[in-house]
Amino acid sequence: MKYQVDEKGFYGDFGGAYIPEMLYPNVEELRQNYIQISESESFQKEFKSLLSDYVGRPTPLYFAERLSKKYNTKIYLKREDLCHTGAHKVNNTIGQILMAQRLGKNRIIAETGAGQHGVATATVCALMGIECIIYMGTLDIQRQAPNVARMKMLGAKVRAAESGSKTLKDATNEAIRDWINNPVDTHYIIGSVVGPHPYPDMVARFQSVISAETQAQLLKKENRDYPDHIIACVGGGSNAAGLYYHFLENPRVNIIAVEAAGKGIDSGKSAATSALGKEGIIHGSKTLLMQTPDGQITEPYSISAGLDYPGVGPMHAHLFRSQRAEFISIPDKEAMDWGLTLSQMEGIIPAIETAHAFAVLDVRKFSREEVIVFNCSGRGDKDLETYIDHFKL
Amino acid sequence: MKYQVDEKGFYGDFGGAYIPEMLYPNVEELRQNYIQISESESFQKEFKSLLSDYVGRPTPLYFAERLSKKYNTKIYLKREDLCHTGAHKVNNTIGQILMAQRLGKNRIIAETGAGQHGVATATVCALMGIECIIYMGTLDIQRQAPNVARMKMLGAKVRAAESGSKTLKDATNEAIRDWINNPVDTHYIIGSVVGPHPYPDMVARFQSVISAETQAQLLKKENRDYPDHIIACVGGGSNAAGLYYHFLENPRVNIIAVEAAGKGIDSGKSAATSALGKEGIIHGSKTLLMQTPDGQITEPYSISAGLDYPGVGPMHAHLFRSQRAEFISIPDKEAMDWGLTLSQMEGIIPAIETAHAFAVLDVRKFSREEVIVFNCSGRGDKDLETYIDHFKL
Amino acid sequence: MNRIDETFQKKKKLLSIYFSAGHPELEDTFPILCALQDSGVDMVEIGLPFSDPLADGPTIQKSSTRALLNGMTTEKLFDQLQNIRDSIHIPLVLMGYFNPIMQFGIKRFCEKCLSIGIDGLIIPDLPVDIYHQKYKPLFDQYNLYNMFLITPQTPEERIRYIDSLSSGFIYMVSSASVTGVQNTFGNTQEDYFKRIAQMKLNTPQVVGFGISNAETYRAATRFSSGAIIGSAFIQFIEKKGVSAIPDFIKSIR
Amino acid sequence: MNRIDETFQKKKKLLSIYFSAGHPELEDTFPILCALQDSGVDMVEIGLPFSDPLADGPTIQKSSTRALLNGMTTEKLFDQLQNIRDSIHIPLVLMGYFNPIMQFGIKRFCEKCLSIGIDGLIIPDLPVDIYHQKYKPLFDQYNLYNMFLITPQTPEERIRYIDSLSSGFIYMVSSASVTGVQNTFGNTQEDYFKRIAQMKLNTPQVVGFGISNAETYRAATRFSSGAIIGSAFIQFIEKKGVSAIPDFIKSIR
Ligand SMILES: Cc1ncc(COP(=O)(O)O)c(C=O)c1O
Ligand SMILES: Cc1ncc(COP(=O)(O)O)c(C=O)c1O
Repeated sequence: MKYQVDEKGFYGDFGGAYIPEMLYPNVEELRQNYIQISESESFQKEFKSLLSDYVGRPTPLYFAERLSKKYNTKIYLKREDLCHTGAHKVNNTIGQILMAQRLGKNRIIAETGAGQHGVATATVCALMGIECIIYMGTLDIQRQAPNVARMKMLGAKVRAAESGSKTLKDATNEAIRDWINNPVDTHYIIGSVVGPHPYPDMVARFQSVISAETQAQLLKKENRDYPDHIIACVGGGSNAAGLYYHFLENPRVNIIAVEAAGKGIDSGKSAATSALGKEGIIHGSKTLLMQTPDGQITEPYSISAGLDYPGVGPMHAHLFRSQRAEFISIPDKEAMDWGLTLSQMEGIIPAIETAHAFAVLDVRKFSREEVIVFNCSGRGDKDLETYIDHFKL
Repeated sequence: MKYQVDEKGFYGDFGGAYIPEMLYPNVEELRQNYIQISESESFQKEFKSLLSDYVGRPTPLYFAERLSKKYNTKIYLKREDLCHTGAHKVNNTIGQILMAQRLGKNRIIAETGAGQHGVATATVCALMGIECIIYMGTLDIQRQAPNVARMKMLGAKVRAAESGSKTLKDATNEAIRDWINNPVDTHYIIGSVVGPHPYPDMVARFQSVISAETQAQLLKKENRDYPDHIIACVGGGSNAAGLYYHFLENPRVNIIAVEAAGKGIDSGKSAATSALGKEGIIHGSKTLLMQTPDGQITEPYSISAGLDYPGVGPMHAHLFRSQRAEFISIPDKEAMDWGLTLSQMEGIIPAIETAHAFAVLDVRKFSREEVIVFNCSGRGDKDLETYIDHFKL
Repeated sequence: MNRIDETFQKKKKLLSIYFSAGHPELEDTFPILCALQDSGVDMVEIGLPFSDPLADGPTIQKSSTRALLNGMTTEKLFDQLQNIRDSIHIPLVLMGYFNPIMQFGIKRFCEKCLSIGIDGLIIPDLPVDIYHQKYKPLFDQYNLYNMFLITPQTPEERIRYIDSLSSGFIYMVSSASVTGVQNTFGNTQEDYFKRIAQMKLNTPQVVGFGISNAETYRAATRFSSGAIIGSAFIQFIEKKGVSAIPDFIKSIR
Repeated sequence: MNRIDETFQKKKKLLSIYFSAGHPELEDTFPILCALQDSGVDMVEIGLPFSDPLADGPTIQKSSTRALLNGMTTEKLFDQLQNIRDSIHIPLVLMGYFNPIMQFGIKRFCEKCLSIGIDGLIIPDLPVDIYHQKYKPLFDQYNLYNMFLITPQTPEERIRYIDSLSSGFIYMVSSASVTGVQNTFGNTQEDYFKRIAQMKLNTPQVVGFGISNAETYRAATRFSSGAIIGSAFIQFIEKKGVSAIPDFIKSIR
């Protein structure tokens, strides 16, 4: 298992749990229990039943006929946009709420940027009747009003993170502070494969249902249980981790990770961590992150709020460093254009995050027999304002 | 088959095709072909494959545990809100676009009120690469800006209906006028079980996948293939028709239809057709509709744009007249409150249309052993503005 | 003998005018009828306004809406027409959608028409088949002619069927379209007019939809028995007023 | 002998002050240090500002941000401290998050500390286990003490483990919380202080987080060897200025 986490919580050089002692009891409790709990029969039964009856899994593996014809290759879309709440995020929050219940927690906190993870967390808390507090940067609260309203509809309290750049990174800091202040009753539902061990591994396991289903679906559709290429966008990296999971050790599968170039790699307004980041510590884990030479974390930029994170999860740092995955970065404009293209060619309005992945079709050539699976990580309803502004609709 | 359409296109006294001669060739072509085409193997194969791989069917039949506990009965939700584009509407548009292709049409028109049917139509047109024109009342265009943007993203042209009250009824008139003006190349995708025969029957057949799945799912979960009660909201009646379809002739199944009372049955601002309507002709079919004593069609009112239709489909008029179904009407306020309740108890933000159905739980008593299936016809994202305004979120 | 049949026997290239009752003003019905008769118009279609006139273009939609706002109702129109036959002798046809007629009561509606001296009805959304099965005996009983539409898309067989059930005239819709104004007719339309003429139907044909001026009137009546002007007339009286009606009619023929 | 050990041998109920280097003004580091020493403070934690200080409350977050805006960097701080031992003789501890230290180069950072005369480090997000496995030899080589935190939730076994790896002092976080100001300590906190005292650890304990005035200082030091004031001190100099520092220290003891 070269690309999975080791017993110490590392992916190669990356990972670990660089946390203040105040978090130790929480994180340690989780670390000691997460595998045993999540592999227990009762957990698996409840998890699978909620994924199927509540989330709507399995999500389809959809053969995109018009797109395939145009690019003369075989393009499949793994339809995470059809998940309840509109993105893959809920796979993880379902898993974590069941984990929290079994750990006896009665209060949930989470951070959110675009609001998708906040909505997915508020959703599972409503489902279970558990108190829910969502931290969100003041700026993001303004930018993502509909998701704020959704969280409130769901009964969550949305707390503004006023510090720093008032976006996702700061919301994460605030959530961690809350956890420090409430070490006994509270579980922190992190929204991506980031944070201290065991979070990256735990979140990847919950999201791995994506690649497990993909294997079974490909077997039916293509008579083999693996594709030639798997492509996903990477913010923190959870949807990508989910799509890659069961293919990591299969060398026949080429892995492509797509980051947000923002206004261009060299523009100073970018979120392409693999190109611009250096090894460092963020939110409790050693990984690649964008920072000043002095080690201050820099504010990333992308038109998509979900890719607007200054780091990547440690699994992805390792995939990059080891060259297991190819990293490509796509600028705002190309991503937006692909949002429109996918809408008009396949009738699927993707999240702007998701749209980044598809732009790979203009950057890499694929052959006619190759099978490509894109992770269609989320739907674009949350991004309508941005699309409207951008295209003057 | 007492409650299904007869060979002449009638449900008891209701239905038929009261259309101007200009529409005769179109409607007749459809009438002569719709059954043969839709029952053909090639159609069924493509229809089923799109419903599964594109729409995300089967949608789950979700046992709502917290709600069931509170109301001391067994409550299941048929999760049409998880369909691609966010409501049951797409079941019908998938069927109709395949029909249109087989009839050799290369131009699609549709009407829309809230925009859900418009989005579902624009979606399937993008999927097939067919020109798409959506008629929408000027007032609705203003009220439902996000859905207008979605249609435009999908490449549809949205045309404003400026006549009359500038809402759904007028958009329907405009669409019919367009069809009159383009009788050869154009197919009109009606969005509910309304309009001239064979539309009500055709749309009901496409939506009947809802009750077919429900039967199979209940058999697994409850060991019998029928519930005690089925409950759905009725605007035109398509989601209800879909849920009722395979249970219509089963007398053990109690049918409840929920209409929008708006500001109250007697307020002059209501859409409770069964209570307020009389037999008449609207959009080519004889049914119950709200009208002045002089036979002018009156403008209905409901806080939910999708229930804001002055008639009901002829099947529903017949179910009402024959007392096969019980009709209940729910005012705005109760529906809105149920939008919040469902959000906070089950983590599902329903469309306001859908929320009306659940309010039956406060109006009727059910016993502990009874199995109730609600049609969760759509998700509430399109209604966030209304929820925000109403609850001051 | 029905006034419609009489008129077709006496006249060639009939000119018929449609207007929405109650428009521009509620009480204009009588002055308009008088002005039309005095200007030599051969037949009139009086439009019973409807809230949702789905076979009509913008002009007639607007005039209908205006008429309803002015307070026009079926009752009111019948009141206005109560003694019309004291002054008007040309054929009068009521044209309206089926729903208001149903609500009035179809039998009662027919009685009223008979008592007033209405010669026929055009109900665009009452299809020939349903008429045939359900309403023909009633209409016949009250000596009301019911006129059907045909369009360029109506198959020959169906035209023959409609012809067999028709009385008065067949309303030949000039092109596949809703009502409205056109300035010229093209070749396809002429071909269609010719084709129908060559069918030698029992019922005379009158062309409607899109006739707006002398040119379209002439083209429409070259192969048919007459033409109906609606939208153009309505636009005219809206601008110039009821008193200018003679000018409009003179401009046509 | 390390100045920290020396101080603990000489003094009871140590008073230690934390401030963010570069705040309120970039060049305040030296004047603040002098004023603290002159006022009789026993030890100082100099905060290396970080963009994302996730264990800190609003006051220290703000002072860090301000310091960064003022232009504070690791290089700059070392420059400011280059000749500090000419004037300052009390123990100096650098307190900072791990990432800026990593980026500076850990070995190079240690060298710098040694050459300047820094006595120890507090790195809240460098956990004891990772320190133990990877960095202890390096720190030892440069004679740098590394101080660890414990909290009311730290299990006894782990406290003993931390004690076994500790040098200088154990930073006893007063309650499960981020840094910030509290006005009084409650019973649970006193129980916790007592419980730790009864463990008779090898390393002296200093209480930090929430100490703001004479009362909390007294409560904190009743069962421990000293106390650290951070947020309250920062709020004070923000309002009253660096020159008023003696007033603050006098108000504490
Ligand atoms: C639709 C969608 N895709 C992708 C992402 C990026 O997150 P991750 O990289 O963890 O999948 C987000 C985050 O909000 C998202 O909403
Ligand atoms: C979610 C939802 N439910 C119900 C309706 C009402 O339509 P119908 O009665 O045809 O199901 C609509 C119409 O837009 C809708 O969007």
